[in-house]
Amino acid sequence: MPEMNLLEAIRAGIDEMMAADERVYIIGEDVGKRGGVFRVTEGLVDKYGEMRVIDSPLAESIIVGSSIGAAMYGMRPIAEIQFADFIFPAFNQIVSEAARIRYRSNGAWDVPMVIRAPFGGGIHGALYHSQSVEAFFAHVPGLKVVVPSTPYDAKGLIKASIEDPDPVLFFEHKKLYRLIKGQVPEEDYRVPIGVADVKREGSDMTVLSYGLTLHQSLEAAEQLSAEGVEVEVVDLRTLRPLDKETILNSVRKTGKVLIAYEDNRFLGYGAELAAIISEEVFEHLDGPIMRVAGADVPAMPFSPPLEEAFMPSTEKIAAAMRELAGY
Amino acid sequence: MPEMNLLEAIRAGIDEMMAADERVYIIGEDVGKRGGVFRVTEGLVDKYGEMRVIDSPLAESIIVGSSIGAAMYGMRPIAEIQFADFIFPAFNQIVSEAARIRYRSNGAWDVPMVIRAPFGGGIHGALYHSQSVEAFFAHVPGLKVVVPSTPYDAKGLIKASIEDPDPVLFFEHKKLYRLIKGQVPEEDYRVPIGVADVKREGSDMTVLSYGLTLHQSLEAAEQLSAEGVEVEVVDLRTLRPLDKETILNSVRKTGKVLIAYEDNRFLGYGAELAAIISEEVFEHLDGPIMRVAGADVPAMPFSPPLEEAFMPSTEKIAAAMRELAGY
Amino acid sequence: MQLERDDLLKMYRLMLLARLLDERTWQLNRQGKAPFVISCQGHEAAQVGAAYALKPGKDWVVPYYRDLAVMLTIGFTPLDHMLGLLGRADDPNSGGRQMPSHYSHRKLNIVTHSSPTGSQVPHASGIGLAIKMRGDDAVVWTSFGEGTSSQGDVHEAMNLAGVYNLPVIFFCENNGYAISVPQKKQMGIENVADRAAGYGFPGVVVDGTDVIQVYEATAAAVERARRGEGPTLIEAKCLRLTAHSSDDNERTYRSPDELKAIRSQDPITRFTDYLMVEGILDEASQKRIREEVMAQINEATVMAERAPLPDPATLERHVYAEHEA
Amino acid sequence: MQLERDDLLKMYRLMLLARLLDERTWQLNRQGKAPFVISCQGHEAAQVGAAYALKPGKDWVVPYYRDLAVMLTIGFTPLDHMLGLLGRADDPNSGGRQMPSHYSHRKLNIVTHSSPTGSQVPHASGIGLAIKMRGDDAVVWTSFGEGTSSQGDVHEAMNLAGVYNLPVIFFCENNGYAISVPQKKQMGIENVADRAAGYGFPGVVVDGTDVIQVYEATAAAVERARRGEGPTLIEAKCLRLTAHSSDDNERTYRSPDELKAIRSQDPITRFTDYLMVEGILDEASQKRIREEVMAQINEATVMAERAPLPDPATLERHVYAEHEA
Ligand SMILES: Cc1ncc(C[n+]2csc(CCOP(=O)(O)OP(=O)(O)O)c2C)c(N)n1
Ligand SMILES: Cc1ncc(C[n+]2csc(CCOP(=O)(O)OP(=O)(O)O)c2C)c(N)n1
Ligand SMILES: [Mg+2]
Ligand SMILES: [Mg+2]
Repeated sequence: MPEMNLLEAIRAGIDEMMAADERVYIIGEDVGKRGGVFRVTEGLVDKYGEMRVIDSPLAESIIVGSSIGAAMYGMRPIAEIQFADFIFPAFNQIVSEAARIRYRSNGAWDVPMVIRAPFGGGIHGALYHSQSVEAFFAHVPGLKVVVPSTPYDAKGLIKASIEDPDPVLFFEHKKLYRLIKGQVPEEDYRVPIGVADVKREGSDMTVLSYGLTLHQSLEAAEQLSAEGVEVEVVDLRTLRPLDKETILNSVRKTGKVLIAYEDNRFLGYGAELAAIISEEVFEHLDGPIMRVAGADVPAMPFSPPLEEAFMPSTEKIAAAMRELAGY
Repeated sequence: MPEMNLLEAIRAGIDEMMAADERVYIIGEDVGKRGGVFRVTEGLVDKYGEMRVIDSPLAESIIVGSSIGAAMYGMRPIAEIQFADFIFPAFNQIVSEAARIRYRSNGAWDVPMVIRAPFGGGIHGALYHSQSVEAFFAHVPGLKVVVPSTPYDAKGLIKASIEDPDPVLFFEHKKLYRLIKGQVPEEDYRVPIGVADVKREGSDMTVLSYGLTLHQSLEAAEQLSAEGVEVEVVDLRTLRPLDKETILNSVRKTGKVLIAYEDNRFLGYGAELAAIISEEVFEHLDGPIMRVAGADVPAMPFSPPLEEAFMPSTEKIAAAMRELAGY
Repeated sequence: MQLERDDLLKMYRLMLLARLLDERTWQLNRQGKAPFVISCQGHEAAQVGAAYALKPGKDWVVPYYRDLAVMLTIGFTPLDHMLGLLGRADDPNSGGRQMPSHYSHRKLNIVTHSSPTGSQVPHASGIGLAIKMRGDDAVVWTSFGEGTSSQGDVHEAMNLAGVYNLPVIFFCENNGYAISVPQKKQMGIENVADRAAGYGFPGVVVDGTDVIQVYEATAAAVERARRGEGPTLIEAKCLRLTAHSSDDNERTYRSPDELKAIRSQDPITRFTDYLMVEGILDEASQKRIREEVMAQINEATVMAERAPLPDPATLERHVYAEHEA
Repeated sequence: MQLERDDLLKMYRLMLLARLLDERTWQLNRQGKAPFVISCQGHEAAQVGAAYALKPGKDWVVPYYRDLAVMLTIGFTPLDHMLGLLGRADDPNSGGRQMPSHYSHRKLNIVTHSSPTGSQVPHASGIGLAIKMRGDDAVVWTSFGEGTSSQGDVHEAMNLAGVYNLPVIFFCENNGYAISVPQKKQMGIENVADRAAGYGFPGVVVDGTDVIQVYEATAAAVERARRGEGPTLIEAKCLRLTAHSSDDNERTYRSPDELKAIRSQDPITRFTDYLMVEGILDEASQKRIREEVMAQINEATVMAERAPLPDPATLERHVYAEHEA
């Protein structure tokens, strides 16, 4: 079984789907010869040609809007937004159009497309190359939102996303692209959308996370284990539709919850997790639902001391775990 | 003290600010001769002329984007988005620009502007003339989000918003425009941004709401009172920055919380309220934090039976109150 | 294709059907039966002329809310329209979910559209791209008002079509107003069609009250697109003979003189006169067609009023694909 | 204003300063001191020519990330630039918050801009609107790349300026690439300037390697705007002499031949040759200016490297106005 990093796993998944299905194509800025600014689509234009790996004009609304049209025609577009921060010009197309076409046509039309975008910080990307944008989209019925955090999951989830009959937002933490390596089978497989994964079992508390903070949580859990506290770490993998059962079962077992995410705290994704838990398994809770999240400032600054102050980290998460363990 | 409806109160507030400050102007679709499709700006073009009540081109991004530029130049724009549903083409200008200009310039530049938009349903407006969009913006540091629910508050808040040195999203529930009447003083006054208001006192549970569901909650509270349950109803009035103290104090007193909002439940504004409460006053809670909210479908349909099925109502809220009272 | 006598009569019938059906919707609105009406009155010649140049079920149509006459020309029935107007369960557009006149018909390749103006235009370019990728013979036609041409999406869509020479016909129905905002507050130019030069394809202005002229311009654009030569922007100068919608009061911004003047340019009167002069129509045939059309409309009204409303239990259906693997 | 000998020498010095300062930033990048560099190399003539036609501190400037030479012409110092490059607390753009080359200087009327391309252009139209409302004498100048001209915001901004004849100069720096995407995949036309006709104002193409030509075109546009006659779109054909940024590898999409060919059109060489031929510059003065400029750059580098980084305790400042009533 070959070892791959996150980025290579995503590329392999896309490549296999393009080879298998002529309807699949890629559109985005610099996805062709340049292979994408992070190189996720490297080499694909040579294999599939310029009409299946399309260097789009610099305009996100048409990247998404044209993909919606093509998907309604029967194609399976993979739209790349160069950085998640640049998805906002396409917000209307995603939220008013892609998300609602099935619903508003009473099921007559569908939009089977994937929108891929690298998100997240810690790479000196400053306010506009570091953001987490998943909360905006996870709020929207009609969209699916996927965030893979390991190479195995990434390949299985990108293939499932491309096949999915509904629009999928596929967010890739850019700091994980080359950081995280893992075994990825050569055989064809899928990781289903809508299923969370317990990445580490534990009985003393539940940590819910995804993306970079998931890996920080796993590291922090090791520290806590050395201190005698066993932390269960759940990788959400899909933010919408949410796998409520896996989460609620874990909370029923541990009675304590910490939610870790990099986005701004206020109304970030973790807010909904806290709301569901405090509504549905209130009687199992042995302590407050805690959150470690990004600061409530517009976005993380460039200069290293400020960036560091913004970002969640293994240390910040471990500190919160210790506090929660005290209840 | 004259009686006014919500719409007239907003108009009066804008009118007084325009008379007092030459820098204040209005820009939006049909705001001139037509007086806005809901008539909020009726008569103002005759009073202040076409260069202070500007009928913009049909393009929301330039309505907001030009207002940002003018605000940086020293003006005080009031941008009207005809329906909140049409704010998404301006999403990038609001979230990437207006919200971040102060922060990214380290305080050198500011964007004192108001974006007004009618929101909410129950008026046969279907998917694109009924939405609640406040959660998208309440998530964004750098923005302020205001939702007035009575004529008195509306006038005081619109004046405070126009004077505010930061960008304010001002959402007006369109079903309340003519439904809700109240006394509005002629003297100059403000209702400060960031301060919630206990609209009804009670000791048995706290209801947190704003907009149409606030009025439904007040009605439901009357029903419950007849049944011997005293409900405290808090009108949030400002969603960002949130008046945490008023809310937490109420919860400390009652020990039970119901959150009512019309937006889609999942990651709607109520999620953050639940998260804050379950983190900060967990030990005061005597029961689950409950929510009554809009259905998790893309947006409310046109046909009356479907619209009604979507919308929260006095009955649905009263039913939830009864359930919560049972804990 | 050269228009034959029969074609002209068909076009006449379609224009009349659109007009009379549209008038019926206003009646139902005044009776409190239809909460919302938006009209094609004054655009019938432009719409029938354009749609008549398309192959129904083969070509793709990405319309906007004013396009009732386009729909009827492509194959929509008066009952289809009425079911949407009254929000009935069998409304083919949306099962009563969307506001009236938000068209969709999968089998006819009429693509579902929404309310935010201009957001449909990128879909048309995407369909054009897909047609080109697949090597299909279809073309895609999309429409929007002159006010909507101010939206960034319209620019982005035309730009993409220009880069790849996509088989798209952009059809701007210019009636001089976006609700109350007159064209001179919308743009610094006379003709939206002039923008096509900025995207590298032809722009044509036609008289939108002249059904034959619109047909010919559209037919030429369709042929051009089918030959693989790329898009065309057609601007049809239309009239808005009614208020913007049943929620509007146009007297706040249009003078009585103006309202009177536009009446004299009614495209239906114009075409009727032409057909009479050419001897294609006479008093008797005119009367007969009108009666047939009215009978259709009456029947559609009765059937739609009797049709059931959606079951509230269906509220949560079709958010995502059902019966997934 | 007629350009005097002194003006030409000033312009020369500014172009050289921009070039050498830019080269220094790449050195710092290679040394691992500057994580990100984006360049003005190849745009210096266009930028100095344009900015020289503005009145610093009176006119408004809404630039984009490639505009180092514009900044220096308006009054930015090399130290100002270096502080931003290294993310220092005293960076005048943002106090180290934004990426390098995201310019802002309130006192110089240089408006803060962001990374999403094109989102600054509506701000310029808004400033133009405010100037007109106030009856001020200023003009506003804004810039963007040819790739960015595909964005809807650019269309909406030019359209508004056309409706109200706003005093805005839209300056498109066309270097033929948007990162790796060549112009022919960006638009179906040769000249972005042709779009101006679609908004009702003039569009002009200039040779962006000819500083005098750019100055003259911009000066004419500025005068037109000050007279209240409205906007102009100027397209300067530039060269991108470097990779898009320090994160790019242009060899993946530009051939060695192309990279060689553009070197021969270097705007600095061109202007140097011109000044030598005209007798305005000689070997000695050239050497002296270069030494003075290098001294400035060296000093700026040293000072910036010594300057403190921001205090992490300031992370939460300036989200909202401080010390509110
Ligand atoms: C994005 C958006 N903004 C505003 C509206 C409200 N609105 C509906 S129709 C309309 C005017 C459209 O004018 P035009 O494009 O000229 O088309 P017409 O109705 O004249 O045919 C407006 C402003 C909308 N539907 N969508
Ligand atoms: C909205 C948005 N999308 C994508 C990017 C990434 N990006 C940064 S610069 C650039 C190319 C810009 O090209 P052009 O406008 O021609 O300017 P140039 O860099 O060539 O001067 C791209 C795609 C961005 N910054 N913003
Ligand atoms: Mg119109
Ligand atoms: Mg370029």
